Amino acid sequence: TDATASAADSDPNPMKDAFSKYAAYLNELNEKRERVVKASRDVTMNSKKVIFQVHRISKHNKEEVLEKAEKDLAAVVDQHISRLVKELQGTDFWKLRRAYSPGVQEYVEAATLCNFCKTGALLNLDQINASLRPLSGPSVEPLQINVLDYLLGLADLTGELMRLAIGRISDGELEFAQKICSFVREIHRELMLIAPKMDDASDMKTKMDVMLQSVMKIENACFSVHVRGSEYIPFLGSEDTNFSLLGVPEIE
Amino acid sequence: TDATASAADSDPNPMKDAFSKYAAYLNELNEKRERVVKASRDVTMNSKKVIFQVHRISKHNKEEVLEKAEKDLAAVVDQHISRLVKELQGTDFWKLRRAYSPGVQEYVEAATLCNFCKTGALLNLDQINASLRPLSGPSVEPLQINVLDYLLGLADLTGELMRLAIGRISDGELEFAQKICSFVREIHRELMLIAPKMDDASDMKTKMDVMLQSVMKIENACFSVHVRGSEYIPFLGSEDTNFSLLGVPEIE
Amino acid sequence: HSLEKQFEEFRHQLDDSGSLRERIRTVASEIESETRLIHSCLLLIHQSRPITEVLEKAKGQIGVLRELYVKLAEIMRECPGQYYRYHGDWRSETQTVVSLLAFMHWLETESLLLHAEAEEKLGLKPLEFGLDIEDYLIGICFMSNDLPRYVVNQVTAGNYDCPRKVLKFLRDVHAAFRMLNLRNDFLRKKFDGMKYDLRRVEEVHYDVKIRGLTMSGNSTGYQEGDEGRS
Amino acid sequence: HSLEKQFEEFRHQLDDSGSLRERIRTVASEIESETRLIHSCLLLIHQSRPITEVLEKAKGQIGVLRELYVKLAEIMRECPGQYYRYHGDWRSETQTVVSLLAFMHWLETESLLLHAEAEEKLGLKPLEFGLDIEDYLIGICFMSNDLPRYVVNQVTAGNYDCPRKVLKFLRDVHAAFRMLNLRNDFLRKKFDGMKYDLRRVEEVHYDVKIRGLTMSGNSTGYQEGDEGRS
Amino acid sequence: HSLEKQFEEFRHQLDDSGSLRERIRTVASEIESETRLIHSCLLLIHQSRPITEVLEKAKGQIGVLRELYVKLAEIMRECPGQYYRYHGDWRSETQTVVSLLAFMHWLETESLLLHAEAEEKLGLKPLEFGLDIEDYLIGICFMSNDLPRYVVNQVTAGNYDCPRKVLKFLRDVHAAFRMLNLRNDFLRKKFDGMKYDLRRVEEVHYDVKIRGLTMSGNSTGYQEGDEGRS
Amino acid sequence: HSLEKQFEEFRHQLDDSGSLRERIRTVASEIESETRLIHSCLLLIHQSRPITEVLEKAKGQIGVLRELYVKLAEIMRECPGQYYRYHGDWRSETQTVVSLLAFMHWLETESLLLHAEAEEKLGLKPLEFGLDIEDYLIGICFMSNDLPRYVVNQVTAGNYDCPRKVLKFLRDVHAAFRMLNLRNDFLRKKFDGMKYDLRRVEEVHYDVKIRGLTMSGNSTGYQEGDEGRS
Amino acid sequence: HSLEKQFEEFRHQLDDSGSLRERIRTVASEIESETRLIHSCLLLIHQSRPITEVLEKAKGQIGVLRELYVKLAEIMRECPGQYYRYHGDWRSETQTVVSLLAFMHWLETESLLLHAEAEEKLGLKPLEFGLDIEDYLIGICFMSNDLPRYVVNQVTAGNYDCPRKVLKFLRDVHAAFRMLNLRNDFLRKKFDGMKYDLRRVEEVHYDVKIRGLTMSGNSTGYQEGDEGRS
Amino acid sequence: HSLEKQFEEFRHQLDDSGSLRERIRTVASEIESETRLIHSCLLLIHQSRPITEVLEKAKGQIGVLRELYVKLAEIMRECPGQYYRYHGDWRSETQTVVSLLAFMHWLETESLLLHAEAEEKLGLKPLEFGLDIEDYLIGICFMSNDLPRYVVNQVTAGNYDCPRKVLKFLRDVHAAFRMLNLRNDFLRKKFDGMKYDLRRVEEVHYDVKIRGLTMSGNSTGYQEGDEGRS
Ligand SMILES: [Mn+2]
Ligand SMILES: [Mn+2]
Repeated sequence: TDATASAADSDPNPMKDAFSKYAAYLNELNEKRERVVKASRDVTMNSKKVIFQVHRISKHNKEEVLEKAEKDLAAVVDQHISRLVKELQGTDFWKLRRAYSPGVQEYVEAATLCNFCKTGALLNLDQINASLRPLSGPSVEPLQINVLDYLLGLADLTGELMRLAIGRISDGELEFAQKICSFVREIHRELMLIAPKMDDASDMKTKMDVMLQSVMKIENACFSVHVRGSEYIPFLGSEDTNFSLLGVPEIE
Repeated sequence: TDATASAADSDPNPMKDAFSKYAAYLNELNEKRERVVKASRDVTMNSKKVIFQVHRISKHNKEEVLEKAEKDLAAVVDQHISRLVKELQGTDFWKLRRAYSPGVQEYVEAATLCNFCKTGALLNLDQINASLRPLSGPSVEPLQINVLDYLLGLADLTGELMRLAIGRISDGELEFAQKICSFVREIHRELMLIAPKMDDASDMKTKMDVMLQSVMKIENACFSVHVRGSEYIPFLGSEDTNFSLLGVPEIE
Repeated sequence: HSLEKQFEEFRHQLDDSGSLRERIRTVASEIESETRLIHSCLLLIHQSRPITEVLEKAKGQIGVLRELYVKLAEIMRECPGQYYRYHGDWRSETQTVVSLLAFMHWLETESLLLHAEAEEKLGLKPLEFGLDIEDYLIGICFMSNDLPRYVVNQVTAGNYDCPRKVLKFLRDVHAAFRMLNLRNDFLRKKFDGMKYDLRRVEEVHYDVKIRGLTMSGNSTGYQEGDEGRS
Repeated sequence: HSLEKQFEEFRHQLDDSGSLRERIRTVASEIESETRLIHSCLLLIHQSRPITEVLEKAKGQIGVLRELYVKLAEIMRECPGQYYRYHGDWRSETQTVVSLLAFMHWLETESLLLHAEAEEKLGLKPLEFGLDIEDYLIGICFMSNDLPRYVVNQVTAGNYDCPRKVLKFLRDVHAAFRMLNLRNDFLRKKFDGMKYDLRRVEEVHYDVKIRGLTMSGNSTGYQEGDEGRS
Repeated sequence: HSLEKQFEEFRHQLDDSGSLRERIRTVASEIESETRLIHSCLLLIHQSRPITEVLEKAKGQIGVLRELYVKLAEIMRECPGQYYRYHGDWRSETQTVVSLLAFMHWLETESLLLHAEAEEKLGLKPLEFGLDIEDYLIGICFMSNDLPRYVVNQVTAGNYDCPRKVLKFLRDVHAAFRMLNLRNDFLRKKFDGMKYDLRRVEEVHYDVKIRGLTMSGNSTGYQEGDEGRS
Repeated sequence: HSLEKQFEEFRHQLDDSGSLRERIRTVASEIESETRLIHSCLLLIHQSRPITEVLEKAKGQIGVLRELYVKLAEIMRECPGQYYRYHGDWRSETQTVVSLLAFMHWLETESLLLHAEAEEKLGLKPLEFGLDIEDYLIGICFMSNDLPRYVVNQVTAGNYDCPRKVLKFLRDVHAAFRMLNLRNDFLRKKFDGMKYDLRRVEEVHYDVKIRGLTMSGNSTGYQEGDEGRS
Repeated sequence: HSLEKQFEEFRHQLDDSGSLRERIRTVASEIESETRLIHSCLLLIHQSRPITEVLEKAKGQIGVLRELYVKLAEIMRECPGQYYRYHGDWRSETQTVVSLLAFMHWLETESLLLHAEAEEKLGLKPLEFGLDIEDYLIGICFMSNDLPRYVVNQVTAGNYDCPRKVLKFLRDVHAAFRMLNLRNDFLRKKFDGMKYDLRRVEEVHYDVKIRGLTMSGNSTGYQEGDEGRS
Repeated sequence: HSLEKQFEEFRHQLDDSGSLRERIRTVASEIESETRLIHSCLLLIHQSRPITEVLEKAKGQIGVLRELYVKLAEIMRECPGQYYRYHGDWRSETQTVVSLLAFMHWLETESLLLHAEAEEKLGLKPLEFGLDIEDYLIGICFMSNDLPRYVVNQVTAGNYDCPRKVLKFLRDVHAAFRMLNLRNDFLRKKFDGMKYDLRRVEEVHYDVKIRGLTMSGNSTGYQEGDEGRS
């Protein structure tokens, strides 16, 4: 560092040299942060599209809808998450977390939503991270989504699942709705134990409140279907009895 | 619209057709908004750099510092504002204003700051808009910064001028500081009359409060220099009397 | 002095746009009270007045609305390209207008009022002064919010076929909305609400069906309004 | 059940990171109270105690600080790559540490403590556990905030040469900072404050100069602290 | 000194209006706790206690309220023309009072308590110390908010004719309110809320109707309104 | 020097109360995480797990809580008369504890957990270290907030008699609270919220009742309203 | 129908008071923009324009203000006894008006504008439509807020006697305010802020005094503290 | 019924503690207004009135304060062990009281009012109803906040020796505070603020010193402390 400056000028100023270094560091950092923010916004926008795609599901088009959703999700990874991977190395994962966290959370939301619809199970963090590993290479560290972003994404997932459940009930898929209900309850119960341990617990706390609202919305919908379906109707007896759409367990 | 859909399918559904159009419209709009936001962020970041460049001014390097600042400012226009111009057409200027307004305001701040340092005068909105006209072309409408963004940028400018004034006093450029003081007072006075007429007056109201603080900071600095400089010192009389650095008007 | 001159000019411009906004707001508030009137007419449908009578009265007032929108369009012609600058001043009113028009349209035709049809009804011309698509969509959501109440009251009044029709309609509309990719904004929130309307209508439909209630048999009173249809 | 297993695992991880954070906070708060002690020593400089004496006492305590940072680095070695996850828990303490070290360094050498020198004094190793550059810079700003007070009290005590030296130093530092492009963040705000420190020092310098006050003549008392310098 | 004289006078005036306000607040808080008592009585209606019994007990306490309003009117007589200066200190209490009186009145007469009747019940005299119209209207809205709960509990208790009556009443009140041109204020907001009450009562009415529930069997009291059915 | 001596003494006292508070907070946070575990157990009730099973598991953990409160009481014994000085450090945790205990008690006995019973369950002794009455009352309000959800899920699981029982219970509790004269504070706000729980349970009860749903097995009463149909 | 008749009447009354309020607000907003113009004139005082010139221009515009207040008074004459009903619609504007008038009065006479004088300047008549005392007092506080800036700029312009005069004035005003028993309201908050103005003016006075700065021309007194130098 | 009995009892307890609090607040607000009076007296010191005169007047009013504290202590005797339950109701008033007493004490004796002395002046007995240490310390910080203003005004009035004395005093107090380990609470924040007072007094001291201002000439009173100079 000394060598460069002290050549011509009679003023070999170590402070000036040091500050040129600091300036370069700050410039690079800020520019990288900007690039990460932009990639994150793209991840967000396109993950949201995947989520909307999943909501287009109905009793009869399940396979094709999910197939498209998964393809789109893969595209998000290839086109946008890959940009994050390129930028983030070493300590950047935590240093720039605020810059990319919204995008990653939305991606977690989309990926777990797809997976639940397909398999009925929760897509694990390990599985997500494994799926991102191909983006890395010899000189590129793999992007490892951290527990916190995963959990925050999961918290939002319950909102989407609530929407899905209401829709499924309308479509007569009561069992599916019931399954969502149990699944969301389970997530809520698990997160309740974890929430106060998060790095930024206050964030999660508000999400927990919203989540409880979502759980109760599903429960109320299930209640309503059940109560209506349980009604004793003495003079029932017409042509079409496919009231499975309301999940009546064949009038007790 | 009808023709396309009714061909093959037995279900010529005008609603579905119409909603495909709405979907396409919304997709395009959201994507354009994203691109505009990104361009705006770049404009912001690079305009801020120009502002910092201007703050590197000192008594002796004025020309070169301003020259570089102007070059950088031109680069902001060429590289980033040009992207805005490409995106924004017709009603977009107002529809997407929230997406690009921060960038444009910061650019106004940078451009007017440069200009004031160079000419001591306020760069007009017309002048700025004229300077952006080359970016447009036969198929591209010119970007016309609107009065509101210009005025909001100007409001922020006074903060930068305050910093400049404090720096100039330290550097002994008292007249320059005095000039800034008058200039900022004038802007404050003019904006005070205009502020309540702005489209979103509440935004401007908080900026006005900050602006008054800036004016008073400059005034207090000038007061301090003046009072100190006016002090009667009977036994003064040493070698170097270059106390012009404190703007003493040769002891009254 | 150029600085003063510029601000002088700004003051004129802002005064102009201020008074423009004032005029817009006046029209918007006229639209709003006209809308209240129409809404007030339409509310009678919940009290089992014959549909044709209700519709006729309500449709009679659309002319006034149309004129107000023409007036708005004229004002906006003074500031070309600034539609979206002042948009906020008539958005929510227009959303309500769309919801009412769409409801009336459904009552008449049992189909969804399309965006272009809504523009036409209001005398709007897309290129000059059109109906913002998001406003249209929000208006449709608002309409959906009123359907459960309509269905409940119709069934109470003995119109047992109503739930089936409304259900079909609402399912189609909901399906159409699902084609859209929305941001986390007001429209999305409203669209989320539509799911609940759909469910409520289904429930009523179920209530009616499970009891084998049909128009033919035991219903008597409230049939007057049905002649105009089919 | 894999869902439960995963959450079970998360709970462990979060518990681990929670207890890690607990340990970090303990060290950080020890750093904080150690810093208060050093600060307390250095405050005596404002009461005209001889610089060498003050410095000696303060420097004696740096060892403790150094050990605490070693401890912190050891903790962080358990979670490589997560420096910035826990950074917030020691940032503000470290900024104060830098400001004190830089002030002591100035007293000794009349030059700015550089980033690498600060790391060295604290026994930090850039690759493992370094000193964040923004923390360093903020620390320097904090130091600048203390200089006006120092100058005022030194002059009061008859040390009339002090303003000149501090002024030169602060001007250099300020010029160096101007090379940076900052965001609208905490650092920028602190840097803005430095301008006022500079001005205040200039004013004192002016006060002294205009009165022709020099060390030679009428000052008597407080010279003891100057021998250590030369 | 004129400045001092002026402030001396101000002190007296401010002290006076301060102690006046103190007295007003004392009465207002007595009104508030009396209101709580009445409310507490009325709540028993939800637990299917006979209306007459509930009403009798509640009405017994109106006398106290009346006395408190007379007291308030007396205080205000000391500062003619300043009714609206202190209005804020008893508004919300009075709104609750109106809501309770109107609910009791409905229970007794199945009609709306009119403004003049409310004044009379409270012993207010329009010209001296009247009941502000907006307070009256807000009180009516508050009463409306309690009706859905009342209807639900009555039906649960087997009083199947209740929804029809309440619905008719609420529709009339709602229609009357729609005649007003309300500003965008608290009253408007409360009125906008009334439509949810209406909707809920309609739903309960629907529930009863679709199930063909009638009073026939073991219910006794509530039959008067049933002739109209068949 | 008396000034120094005084501050020396202050230092000791502040250090003592600081470390006391530290210990209290540690215990309070242990209480908090223990409470979360119990709450997590109890949540299984919504998934239709048998009550006895759920209760058993939850009750197994009360022992831990009890020990923690004993620990707290021991700490407080060191500073007699200062219960309310540190009260804020365990209040909100204790309120949650009460809400869980009261819910469990209701599940077991269908009656309200009394203040003395709560103290007993936690091993508290009124004279030394009791349960603050307001904390107890707030805890009861918290419990009330959980009941609507419980009732909804029980009905879904086919337990049609649940709403009636809960409603009776909640009405009793609500009536009891109304006897208190509450200040405008947190407790009052929580109590005011209780009426929404009551209303919701009433609505669930209504939904069950209007459909004539009964427990297939042991249910008996309830049929009164059904004769009128057919 | 008595219910309808009542609401018909209400509609008239609400419409009347609505349009009255509309008119009041129009005048209030005219007062506001007139006030801005005057304020803008007065700001020139900080740029060292001669006081007489500035004052003359500003005073020229008071006539307009006066007319607006006459207009307001006329409107209020239509609804006797309701001054305080609409008071909120012109309060804050009037407070600013008072602050400007009081500042101008101080510039002219170096004394406080009294309440009666303010009323006179605005053409208000105490019995019909007076100036509310609290508004007057708040206006005086606002004026006080502007004095530090004025003093600073006057000294910069070489007017060294200004701080002494302003300080005396502000002390008198502050002492007068202290005679009042203020409630914990907006006025109290504003008055509490006045002490910062006082402190700042004291500091400016101190800065001038300690340097022995005097008016070259007509200044006389002030030297007492200076003999000690030499 | 045990539930009712329990709540009956609660009502008594809550009513009791409510009325107790009411009484405490009444006394606290009397303390507050008495404090305003004393403060008002003391403010004259800034206007250069002779210290003895100011002090005499202020001290005359301490008796009233003392009586109020005796009253408070009597009330608290009714609820032993609950000092800290109601502490919040008189804290901030007491802190102000301490600040005034300490300021007066400094004026008289140029030494710090000790905690025990403060208790004595207020007639408090440590074991029954003492002065909370933190309140005492916060009061001292408040006193410190007033010293810069005092010093500025004294110098303006020609009392050039004042800064030196105050500086010495404030440095001692500041040093004493630094011995304490403060938590991150209100007291810490107030103490952190004390350094600004210290800095300001140092600056005034500097201003006086650099100009060589001394008491020599027409000043009379304040000479005692000057021998040390030369
Ligand atoms: Mn989402
Ligand atoms: Mn800026």
